[in-house]
Amino acid sequence: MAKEGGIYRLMATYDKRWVYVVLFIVVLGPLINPIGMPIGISALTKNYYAQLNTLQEGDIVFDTWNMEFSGYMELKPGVLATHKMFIEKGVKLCIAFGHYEGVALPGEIFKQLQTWLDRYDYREGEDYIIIGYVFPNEAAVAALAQDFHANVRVDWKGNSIEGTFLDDIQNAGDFDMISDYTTGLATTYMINHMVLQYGVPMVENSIGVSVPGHLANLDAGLLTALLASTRGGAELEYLIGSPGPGLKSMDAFTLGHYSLMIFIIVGNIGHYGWTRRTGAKDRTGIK
Amino acid sequence: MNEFLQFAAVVVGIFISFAMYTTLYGKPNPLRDWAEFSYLGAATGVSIVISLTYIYNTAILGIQAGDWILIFSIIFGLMMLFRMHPDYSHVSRLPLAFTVGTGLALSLRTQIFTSFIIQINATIVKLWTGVPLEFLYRLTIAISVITILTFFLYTMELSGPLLWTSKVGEYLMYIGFGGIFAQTFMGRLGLFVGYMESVTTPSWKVPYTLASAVICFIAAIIFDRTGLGQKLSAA
Amino acid sequence: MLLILLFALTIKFMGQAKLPYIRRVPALDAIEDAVGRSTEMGKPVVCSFGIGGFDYWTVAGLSILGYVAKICAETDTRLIVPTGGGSETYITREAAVDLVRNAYTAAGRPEAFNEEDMPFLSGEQYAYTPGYVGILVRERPGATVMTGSHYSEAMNIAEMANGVDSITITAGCYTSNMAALACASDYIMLGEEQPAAGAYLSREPAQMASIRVQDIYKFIAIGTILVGIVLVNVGSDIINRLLAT
Amino acid sequence: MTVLVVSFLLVFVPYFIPWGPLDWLSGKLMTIAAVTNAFTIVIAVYSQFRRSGRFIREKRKGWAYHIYLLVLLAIMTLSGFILGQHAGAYEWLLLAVVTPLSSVIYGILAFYMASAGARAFRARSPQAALLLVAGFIVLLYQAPLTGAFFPGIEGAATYITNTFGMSVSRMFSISVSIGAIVLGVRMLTGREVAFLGFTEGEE
Repeated sequence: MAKEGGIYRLMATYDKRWVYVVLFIVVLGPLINPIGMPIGISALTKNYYAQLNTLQEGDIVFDTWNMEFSGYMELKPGVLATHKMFIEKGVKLCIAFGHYEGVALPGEIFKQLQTWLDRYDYREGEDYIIIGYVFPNEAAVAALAQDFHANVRVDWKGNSIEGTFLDDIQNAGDFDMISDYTTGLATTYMINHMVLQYGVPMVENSIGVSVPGHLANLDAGLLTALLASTRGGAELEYLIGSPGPGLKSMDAFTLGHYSLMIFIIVGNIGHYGWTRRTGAKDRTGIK
Repeated sequence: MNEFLQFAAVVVGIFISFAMYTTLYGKPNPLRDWAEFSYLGAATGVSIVISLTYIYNTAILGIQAGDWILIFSIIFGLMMLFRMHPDYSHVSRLPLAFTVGTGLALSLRTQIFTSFIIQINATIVKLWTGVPLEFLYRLTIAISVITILTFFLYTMELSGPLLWTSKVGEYLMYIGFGGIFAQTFMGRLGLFVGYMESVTTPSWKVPYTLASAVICFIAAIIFDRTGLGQKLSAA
Repeated sequence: MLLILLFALTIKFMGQAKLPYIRRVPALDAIEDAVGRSTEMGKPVVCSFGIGGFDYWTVAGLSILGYVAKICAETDTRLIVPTGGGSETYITREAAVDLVRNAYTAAGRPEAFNEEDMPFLSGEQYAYTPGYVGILVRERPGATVMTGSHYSEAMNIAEMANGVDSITITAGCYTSNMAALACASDYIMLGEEQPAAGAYLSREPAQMASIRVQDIYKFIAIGTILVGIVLVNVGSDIINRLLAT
Repeated sequence: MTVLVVSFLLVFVPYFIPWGPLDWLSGKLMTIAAVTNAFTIVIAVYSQFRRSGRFIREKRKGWAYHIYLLVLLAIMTLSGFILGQHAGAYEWLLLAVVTPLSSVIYGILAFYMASAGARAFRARSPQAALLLVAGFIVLLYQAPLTGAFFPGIEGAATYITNTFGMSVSRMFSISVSIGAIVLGVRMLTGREVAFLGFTEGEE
């Protein structure tokens, strides 16, 4: 580093691809051989746990998987932990997808839950029904909220849903709770057309990106509980005492955050050591 | 689906993923384009199947179930298709107007309540509830919302008190952004970690993952150095 | 009731659409410079207007696109407009194509317009994204103007554009996105700045009037909050009850 | 244009006047609209075909990719209809291509966020400094390990996110909804029709 400016210059103007390399390493490393660092439990998650505990056996929950497969990757811990609670409580689930990739989810999710399904003898058709991809757009959501059976006649495999526990459902108001797992697809529409119109309590399982928005909704009383991202999922796993993917990925989480912070510190040193002295310009919108 | 096919799907999935990650290298290379076009093709295929299935399940079955009015949905839909022919594209205006109209109605009839009124209503709260922390929170929110709103007034010169509040608003907004950025980062990191978690469990996947990662990384470098990437890439 | 009132008010305000004053958004100058820069370097300009239907942002984005197209047409700079990304975008696409074509015709160079440079990258958001990024990587534009309703793909685009050293001007359309984009891009139009900019550029009465109306509503909102808070704290929740109706 | 207004009213009004038949009608209209929208995919695909077709015919750079694209598309669609969505090439491609790649394209944002943050979080101005401090605290809190050692951090972090952060998003949702309302009225009063392709301007 004989160049003028030396180490400071490097700190200010390193090739950002180094960030990528480091991030890859700190994430893959701990996943391949975990370290097992301790974690803290946030108030949000405690509330979520409490809300789910209000459910009684036989309650019907509208279980909307508003996620692509990508979103599932982040929500996985929360999804699994939540469903473990549902199964344990013997809650009836009406499962809907908010994205066509949904058809890939049940296989994946219920494979993960197999032991629990067997333990509580939880069966498709009796305890849970998958009505498939029913939310292509807002109109569809609104229509379904208004008249369930006019819009859902068969489940995702084409079997009629007559004569199941879904007969009790006329409109969205007949659900005891909406449990949503969202990457932000149909969720807003559901809040508009189900929560606002029929006042169904709705618990949200949100990817980190949508968390700020949903915090506002929570505060405004549109949501009753919020589980934030993988972190929340891991905490829930901790609360229900069944460690899963969430807790496993927490190390990677910690390191990922720390590495970004280190980069920020380095950047600032570089900024004072080089950028500020030479008046060179960082390329960013924050002037 | 038999064992081998599933296994193949997993391995191909892992490899194509890392092929896509070579985007990060920032230079054109065929691996990446291959991934891109695979996704384009497959995803479009999926959406065709899904949409038509939806049409079948809702409309066709509906009509068979005696919902004659749904016949219109088919008619409108077909009229929509006239867009493709420049001379007849005007035919598509009716269904277009119809869908836009309904869509508008749907979003408006609740938009006002969710976002506008409820959010305002939630801001109007008793500041002093006896709990100091609560007070702090509520006060901050009230001040922030108001000042930030003033920062986004456009049809008047910001001057006098407005100038002052908008400045404050701007600063508060940046604090907010700081927090939000961090949350967003957590989210994105969560996605990435989650995916990496899924390609490293069960542990038999690990070697394939590492192998693909290394291969794609080296390939990207080679393609860049030799200039082959430029030559072989799409467009 | 309240709703009807809102509507009546809006229409009334819209009626008296005398061109109001609109603050010039700083990012606009940035756009000119950026396009100018890429003209000098002989590089293309990439400008997109989002993946939404005809929502609030898209309309603004289209106005900005029109402006960029105008400059490009005059300065003979190649303009690339990636379109698609959503199930509704094929309509917006039509509008955009007309818009750009008109811009070139207005500049007296209709022959320079090339629809090939407005590729339709499928109606799938995550197929659109790599397509867009692909364009950036291959064409290495000198300026990237990303407006309209872009969602989670926005960061890919902004950061990659920065990576290929093109001046990046973006407009966020939801909060978490904006926070990130503010960091990633060279210049950003924060939320409301975008429609304001759109109106400023298009000089179209309807748009400018609506910016005006929105400001009036913001004032109403601020007023309501202030009054409400005061009242609540002297122990009357009249406003809340009023709003709750 | 008239159609637009009528269909708007038919769906809009029942929301406030709960009256059986009207409700039923609006419900049906919604379903119809939903289905009609589903048809638009055909157009999207059509223009995709046109574009690729041109590439292939004119043997442009990278035309081979487009052939590959169309073949894949064909396989996907046919298998999806003939064998159904839970079997054959459709399911395989879904598992092998679509789902992994959508995860990648989404998750890759982590990298972009990181590099952008590393670049932007530098105390070069009051605004940037505030951004830096706030962001840093929240990041610190979000690293699960920190929470276990200094639980105190949660207070500071939640204060930032739940007050400033929330006000910002609240402010935006307020102003956006205002915008949406105004735009809606604008469309209804026919000021945006040009965009909807009513360019000849009859109606």
